[in-house]
Amino acid sequence: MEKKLAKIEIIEKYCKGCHICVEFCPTKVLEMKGFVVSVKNLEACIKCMQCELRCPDFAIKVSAE
Amino acid sequence: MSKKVAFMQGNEAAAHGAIYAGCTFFGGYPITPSTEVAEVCSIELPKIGGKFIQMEDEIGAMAAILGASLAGAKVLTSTSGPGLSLKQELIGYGCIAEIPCVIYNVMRGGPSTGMPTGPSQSDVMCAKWGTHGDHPAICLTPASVQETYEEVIRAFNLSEKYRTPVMVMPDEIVAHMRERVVFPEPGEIEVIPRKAPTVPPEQYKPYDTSFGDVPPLAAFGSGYKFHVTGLNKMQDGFPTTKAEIVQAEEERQVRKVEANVDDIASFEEYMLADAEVVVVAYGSTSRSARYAVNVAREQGIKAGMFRIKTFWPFPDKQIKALAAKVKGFVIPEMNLGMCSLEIERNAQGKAPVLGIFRVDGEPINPDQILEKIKEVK
Amino acid sequence: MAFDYDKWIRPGKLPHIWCPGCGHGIVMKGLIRAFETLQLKKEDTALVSGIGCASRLPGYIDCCTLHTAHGRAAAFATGVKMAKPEMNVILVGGDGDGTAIGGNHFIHACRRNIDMTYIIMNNYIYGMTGGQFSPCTPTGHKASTTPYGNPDPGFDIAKLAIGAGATFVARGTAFHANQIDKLIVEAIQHKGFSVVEILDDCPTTYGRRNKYKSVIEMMNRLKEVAVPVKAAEKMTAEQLQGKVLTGVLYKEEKAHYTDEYAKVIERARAAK
Amino acid sequence: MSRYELRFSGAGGQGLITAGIIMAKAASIYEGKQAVQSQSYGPEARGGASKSEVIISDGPIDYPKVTQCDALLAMTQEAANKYSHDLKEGGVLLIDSDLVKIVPPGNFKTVAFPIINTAKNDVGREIVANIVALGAMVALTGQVTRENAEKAVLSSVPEAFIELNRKAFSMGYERAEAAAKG
Repeated sequence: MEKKLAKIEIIEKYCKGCHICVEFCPTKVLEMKGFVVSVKNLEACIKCMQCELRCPDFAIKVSAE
Repeated sequence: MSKKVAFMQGNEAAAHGAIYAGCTFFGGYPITPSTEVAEVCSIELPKIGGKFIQMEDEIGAMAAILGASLAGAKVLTSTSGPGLSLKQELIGYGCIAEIPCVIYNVMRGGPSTGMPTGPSQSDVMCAKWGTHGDHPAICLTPASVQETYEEVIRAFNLSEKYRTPVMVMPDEIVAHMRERVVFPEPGEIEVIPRKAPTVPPEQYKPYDTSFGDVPPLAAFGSGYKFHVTGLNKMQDGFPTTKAEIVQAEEERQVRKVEANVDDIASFEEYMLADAEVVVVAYGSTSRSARYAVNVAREQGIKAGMFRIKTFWPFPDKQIKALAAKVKGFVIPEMNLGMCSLEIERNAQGKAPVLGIFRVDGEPINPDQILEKIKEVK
Repeated sequence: MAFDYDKWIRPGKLPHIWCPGCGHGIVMKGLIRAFETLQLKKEDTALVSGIGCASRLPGYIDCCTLHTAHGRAAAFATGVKMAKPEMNVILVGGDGDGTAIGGNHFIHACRRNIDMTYIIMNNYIYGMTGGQFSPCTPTGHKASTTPYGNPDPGFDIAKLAIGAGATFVARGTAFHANQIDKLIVEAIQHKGFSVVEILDDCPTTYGRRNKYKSVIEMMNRLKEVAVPVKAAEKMTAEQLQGKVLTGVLYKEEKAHYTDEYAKVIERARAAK
Repeated sequence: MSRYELRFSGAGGQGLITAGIIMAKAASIYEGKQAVQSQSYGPEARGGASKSEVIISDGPIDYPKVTQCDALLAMTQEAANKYSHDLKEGGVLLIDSDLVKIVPPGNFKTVAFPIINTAKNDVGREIVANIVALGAMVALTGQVTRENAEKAVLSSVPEAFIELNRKAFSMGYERAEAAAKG
């Protein structure tokens, strides 16, 4: 069965580059690209939502449908 | 049908006046010599479904009334010298956020604890310059118990009409002496309601100057939602540091009062038509002045009195006009010359200004004033 | 499934003013989730704050918001709640604002047990003025005004609140983001004065002075020190050394002020 | 203008403030005159000396304090010594004869009777000495009628003490009348 991928939306103008999402992602989905976060490995996402919950800047939206 | 009358103190009359004006919230902190206001409010307000709260300190009391006013209530606090000093930051908040409220301050000796039970008139400058920053100031100085009742009503009206804090400042003598009060019937004295918004909530801006210098104020919990801050703000209530907006808003806040001096300022002219010596007085001191003027007239001296009922905005125009035609001013006041400075500023050297300054906790008696009247040549 | 925070954020107000890595944004998200869970009506919800970084929060939230003077949030809010008891009144602010200049209003709001919720973001420092020590800065720590280490002992906000009479006291951390909304929901539902302390981080003015290499290190510290009250029950005193309890620390059903004042009105009317 | 100035003086706790208020109320509310009452506050009002001033007039009253006293009640020696000097020529001084042993000299009419003792022994309660004194002051000053003053007394005291106060007032009024004649 094909795995349904999460949709991770990064709102770049809100991201302040704090690293919290990158560091605390249990499956290392995210990385810093310059000062802003970006998605490195969407396949690995387990939709735990921790990045969205912990982003202080409203810069990450994860949709898991 | 005879009207309801009572024999009461200025402080008690103030509380009853507030209730006539529609006050439904009192927040205060006990301080001599103003506590009777709180005591009467604690009895009377709950009877009409209003609220009385004794806060933990003077600042808290000022904060509570501002919060309650934003939630739609007409609000009052009472205090005296040290309390007025403590309330100053939030009086400024009331000015910049444009929140109607009435501050009743009984003037006692100072600075600091000073003479808690002695009369004084030394808070009149604090009423204008106490809080930092440019701001409008309205301050009423009643001279009798009846007038205290009526001026508190007027204070509420001015506060709502101009959306700004208003102070009523009797000296301790007026606050504590007892006289007859004749209570007006409902409707006999105009009570001005708060100007509510006419636009739907989604279009509402708390400082929308398209409605003039005094924008309507919605109440929290009435279907409107908006932001209030003590920072310099834009018309929508959100903070700004944009130079032209800050300048315009600051000027408007002050203009609300400055451009309406004729509506706000009130005074009494007593035997001024041919007066050569004018006693300028306010509060209880004006009662001694009237006595002295009467005696002076009996002795053939052309004396008169200009009684200041509204200390701020100051009656500049009237004093300037008097200065041009009189031989001199006599200013009795229970401080070391606060009103005198204002008179000198307006007299511009055209007439001498003789002060009687008393800060010993004793009233200025008519003899002292009469003596000074005679010194004007 | 992404949570729709925009429903509660005022249009055009983001990005917010907080520094990179500051946990205040995490707390704000928790607050929004709580509001949404409770389906609060914006027009009937007042969010009141004092002065400081954390006190800027109300400016972003679409409801009746009141950004007052330094330390005075609880006193303003008391006026709002008394005048309109049917409103939900929520206070937010920092540790300096709430426990130093606003300490008196804080303890008396607790004592009255007035039905409001106070969320204190405790980052142990005055951030907005550049990092002076607060009543919550731990002893020995550095701040711009304790260059040789802080000689003062710090407040325990939760103990202070319980001692002063608050009837619901909880603690969470900015790291444990998924707990924040749950604590706030319970606090708002509680009848009486509820306090939620959120241990927070200030990487800019506190972290750097106290040898935290990064935001991550600060977040990890919050992760390490936090022990849920349930877990703590099974731990020894030795194991609890240096730890901070999280979760609902205190809860009591008790008469609260707005109800009690309604009774005053009844008695006054009866005596008329 | 018919300005009449009264001073009620003595010790804190003697009820002199209340006596002054009732006198002024009688004039202002029941007699149709104007009246102002004021008092000293502060440490003086807590156990030490006590002073209540009343100005009564047919017209508006400007200066609310005593300038030259028309009638003085002194319930202690100290008060008699302190305030009798600004009593007008031809004015009235009422003293408690048990408490003021040295009668201050002056061109005024002094009336003395044991006020506190009258309250204690003849009325039955020392606490109403102030109302005995008030009754006496009403009789001696003639500023308000006996009926109006009594109305003011009765409207100012709790229901349960109406009779006691009525008796105290009458006793004071009559004792003063008798003492003034004698």
